[in-house]
Amino acid sequence: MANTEVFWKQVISKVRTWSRLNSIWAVHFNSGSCNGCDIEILATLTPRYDVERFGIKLQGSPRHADVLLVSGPVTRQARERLLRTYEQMPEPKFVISVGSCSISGGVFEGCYNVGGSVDEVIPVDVYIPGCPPRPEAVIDGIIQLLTHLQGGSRPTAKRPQIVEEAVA
Amino acid sequence: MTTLSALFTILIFPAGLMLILIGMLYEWIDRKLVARLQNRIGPRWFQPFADIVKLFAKEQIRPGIANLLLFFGLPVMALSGALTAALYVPLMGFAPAHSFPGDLIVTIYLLSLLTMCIGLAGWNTASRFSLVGATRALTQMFAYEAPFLLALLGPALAAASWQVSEINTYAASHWMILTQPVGFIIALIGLMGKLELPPFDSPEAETEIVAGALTEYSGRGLAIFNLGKSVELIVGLTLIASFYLGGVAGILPFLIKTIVLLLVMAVLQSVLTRLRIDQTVGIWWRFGAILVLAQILVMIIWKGWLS
Amino acid sequence: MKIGTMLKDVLESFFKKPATQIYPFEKVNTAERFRGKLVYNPSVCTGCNLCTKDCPSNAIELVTLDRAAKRFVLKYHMDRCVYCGQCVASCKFKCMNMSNEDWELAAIKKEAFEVYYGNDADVATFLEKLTHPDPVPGDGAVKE
Amino acid sequence: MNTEQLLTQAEDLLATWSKESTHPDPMRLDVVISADDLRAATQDLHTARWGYLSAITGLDLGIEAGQLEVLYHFCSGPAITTLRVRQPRDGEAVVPSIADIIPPASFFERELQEMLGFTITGLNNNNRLFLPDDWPEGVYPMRAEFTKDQGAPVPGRHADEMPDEGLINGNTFVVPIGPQHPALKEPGHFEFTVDGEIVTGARMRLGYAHRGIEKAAEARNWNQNLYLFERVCGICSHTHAMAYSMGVEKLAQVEVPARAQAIRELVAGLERVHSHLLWLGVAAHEAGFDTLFMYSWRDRETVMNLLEQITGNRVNYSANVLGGVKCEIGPEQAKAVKEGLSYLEGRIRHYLEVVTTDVMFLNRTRGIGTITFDEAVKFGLLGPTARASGLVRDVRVEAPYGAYLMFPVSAVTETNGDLEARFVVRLKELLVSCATMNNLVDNLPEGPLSVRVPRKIPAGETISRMEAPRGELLYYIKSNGGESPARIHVRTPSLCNWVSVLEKAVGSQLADVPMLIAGMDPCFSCNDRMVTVARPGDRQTWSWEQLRQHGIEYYK
Repeated sequence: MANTEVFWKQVISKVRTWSRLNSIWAVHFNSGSCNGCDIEILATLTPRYDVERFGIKLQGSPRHADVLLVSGPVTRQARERLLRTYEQMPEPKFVISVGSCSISGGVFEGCYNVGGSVDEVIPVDVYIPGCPPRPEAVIDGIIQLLTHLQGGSRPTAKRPQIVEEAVA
Repeated sequence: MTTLSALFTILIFPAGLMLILIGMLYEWIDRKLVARLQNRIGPRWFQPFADIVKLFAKEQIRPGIANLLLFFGLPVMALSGALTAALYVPLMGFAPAHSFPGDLIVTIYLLSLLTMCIGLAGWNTASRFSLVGATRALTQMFAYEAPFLLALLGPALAAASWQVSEINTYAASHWMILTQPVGFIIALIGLMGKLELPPFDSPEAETEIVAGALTEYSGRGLAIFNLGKSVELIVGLTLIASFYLGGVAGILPFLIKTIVLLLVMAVLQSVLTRLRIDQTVGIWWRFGAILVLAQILVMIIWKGWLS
Repeated sequence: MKIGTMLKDVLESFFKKPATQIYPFEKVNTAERFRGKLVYNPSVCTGCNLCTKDCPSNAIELVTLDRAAKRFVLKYHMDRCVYCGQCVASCKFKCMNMSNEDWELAAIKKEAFEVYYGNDADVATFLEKLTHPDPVPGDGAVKE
Repeated sequence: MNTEQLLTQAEDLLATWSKESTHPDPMRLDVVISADDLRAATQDLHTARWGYLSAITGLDLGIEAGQLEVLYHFCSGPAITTLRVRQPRDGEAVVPSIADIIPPASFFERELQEMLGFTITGLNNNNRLFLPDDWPEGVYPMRAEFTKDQGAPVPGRHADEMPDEGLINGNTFVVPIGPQHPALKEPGHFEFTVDGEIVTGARMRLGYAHRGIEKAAEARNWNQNLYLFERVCGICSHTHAMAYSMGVEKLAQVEVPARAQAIRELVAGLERVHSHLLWLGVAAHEAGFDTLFMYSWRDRETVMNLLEQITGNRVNYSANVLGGVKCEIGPEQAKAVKEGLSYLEGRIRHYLEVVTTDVMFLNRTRGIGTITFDEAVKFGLLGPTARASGLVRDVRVEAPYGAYLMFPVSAVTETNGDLEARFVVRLKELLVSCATMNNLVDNLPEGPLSVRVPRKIPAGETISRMEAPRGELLYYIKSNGGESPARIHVRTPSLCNWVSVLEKAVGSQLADVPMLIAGMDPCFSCNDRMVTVARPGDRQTWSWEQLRQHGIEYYK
């Protein structure tokens, strides 16, 4: 009896991973970027690159999204809003940090209103360097996330504290 | 109709599970056609299926101030409304699972039950976007509901019966799209309004009010609402195909006619800009209602003299 | 005043092949001048450090182990680099270049962005020096 | 009226107040006046209709000089008159506000107040302009002695406090279009008080993209700054780099070869095509016409390929080097440019026809957000948004720079000033620049690509004005003769166009608001410096007319 139950568990988890790999809904947050990366992210929807063939759709609300595409060095005003957007997304959620200045502050390293990189604020799964990365490089980043997920979904590093504590 | 075969038709073959799968397939055809018209490749055939399964596997966040019963009950009510509407409609060319005189009115009421549920869900989750989305969904419903019903009454008058299956058999011999072209156009555009496809998608205008009434839904609730929408797409298409395009005799004519209708709707979707809510209501009441009333008048006069 | 002015475009593209390049399955040939990942050739370098001074996001650090024997190690931070090509323009000896094939640089972990250029012996000694610095200071200008 | 006559006319106008007036270069007139005569001098220039206030720059002349200085730049055609006011550094640096004479000055003055610690008397809105709300009082970033840790956040306060007016008060409630919203591809926070579908009040907070670039520029050498200023905004990056490098070349008295200037104009033209096609797609997407978004961005890929072939990158091209250009235009690049432009010209004519005849699209654009000619002058609008209302503001025509003398461009204007006119102006402008680029590629002047510029730029200050795709861009560059600049002030075009959006949003439909925002082609990161935050002190109930009047007054 036991192994049929285990069998069913495997089937369900396989179907679940399959559906997560083939239907990715992304939401885009610009935390102070120069909008170079944002237009390349938007360009991936257009006919020449068309990410809808992978099942990737850009959604408006973080509620409907699985992947958060963050671009830009987190400025101080955008920091709390980035945390709040990340908190609004339902589990399982992943973060892709697009562009050199979201990984390490890039050219704006050391500016007084810039907090530096995104992974100081929220846990990041895939980093895409480039200023801005080509639309194909953004697609390559998403594919890296998919292959990374192929081996079962990574345990999401739960954010212990909620927004108010983190900000205070 | 033994209860077993009735249960089978309701739960499995033409109405229940099969309808949901075909509904998802039709939603894929719609997205693929719109993508192809926009010169892109578009999603793969199992895309809506993957979306729904993924949404079921996601966490459902419940807003604090939303009333629990309504929050979980409304999606189920919406889907069941759409599914029961499918019982009276000749799906896949088979005879409808159940039909009685006057079931046309019940079908149309059940179809608009879904929009009411979306409106209520938007009000219940009380986020500012869903409030605006809910008011827009309900305002738009008042706009297209009457002309859509009247457009379907045209063929009912011609077939002198309010039973869908009878109108279907009557339509097999006379192609009513030729005799009542205005009614056909109003019915098709009314269906686009009901499904909130562009140019009537201001209740869920992504760039104004994020996702309209469903902004706060995620996971299962969103999946069930999307299922309800795709089932409604199928039911609406079958209704118009069986009334205006010469009845739906078997599977093949059903498929051809509904997919041709879907193609026309996809072209309309990709060629027209979204209308503001006041413009939609204006167009429906100024042009929609008057044209369809004229059509009905013509029908009455024609029926009065001839028979 | 016409309705559906995009109808011709839409119907045309319905019958012709979509304008999508199926990226991962079909190789994309980027322009010959495209600035991808930095490539460094230590044999021509003289260690003048003009490139590290001019880099707007200090993404390159040059370590000279032995100036005469041209033993240099270049530490290249791919995540800080903004791919502007100023180092290529500033270098008088043409030892810097930006490849136009290598631009798929996404990575799961940030450590993948620390790249060391130089012949492997130098890189090995440099890394080994990094891990446990020698007690005796002043052996070669290890500039961190 | 050529430049000399303009300058002498300005000099006579200001004769009574000017303590000392000099001509640093043939195009500019500097007039030193005292703070109390400032209002009278501005009033005279304004009544005589001498040009428009282009920018207000604040300078910290250093701790030993003990002086702060404010420069009011008035531009009329190629001539620039600068009123200079000096104030003590440690004591009270008080300058009267001129916002009631020239409305857009209120934003520049609040930038002064926040960045250098001036107290502007008579300014009605003293809220934070770009700095976060938890910025400590009394710390001014552009002062010489400022370091990054002085600006540490004050505990217990949030970075962007937008007082929440509550979900519903009466039958109006607030719809936030926040930093994360599908209509905005960049962070900005708008709050529209909505009564049903009609917008009754509008508030806006930007500054989310404020990175503090001007302060960082003082810590980098001249070469590094070129790439820092290129990333102020991703879409008009070449114009920023061109304005910066032309300013530095003017300071270093270096003659840039004609071929380099022509290539700069070519890349600027290609950038204008890419920026306007991008805007056409985004504006159509906000109107709900996704097909036009998909098609215009598909055609934009042709121009992106050209830019990639010529400069080596699709966005942030880094084509400029101090003293010239890095990228050579060979015969095959020229052929590719001509082919690409001929294809694009056909497509742009088709889009022009779509935008002016498609009934459904005209429902969303004709007669919406109409700005009359004198409203445009009152708001101090710039670029295509101004030209759509008939106000000719185009630096390439008024004050031609670089290669625009050899390959001139004609200004395109419309008159009715509504959203449709803004679409038409931008698309017609593209046709004009396509024609100019074709002519430019045919007879590209011969010569070297760049000239050596010394690493230390000689002391001095200069103003370089460029026409970015969104309007006039002004760079004020001051050097003390060192390896890095003393002060660089950037005034970007979108900063002046914001008032018109708020002004027109009040009274329009909620569904039209994203279109109004898109109508001026906002570049948030360009003007990472603009916020108007309302602090509603008292709670009275106002009639509709009062509220509208307050809205106009408040956001002047």
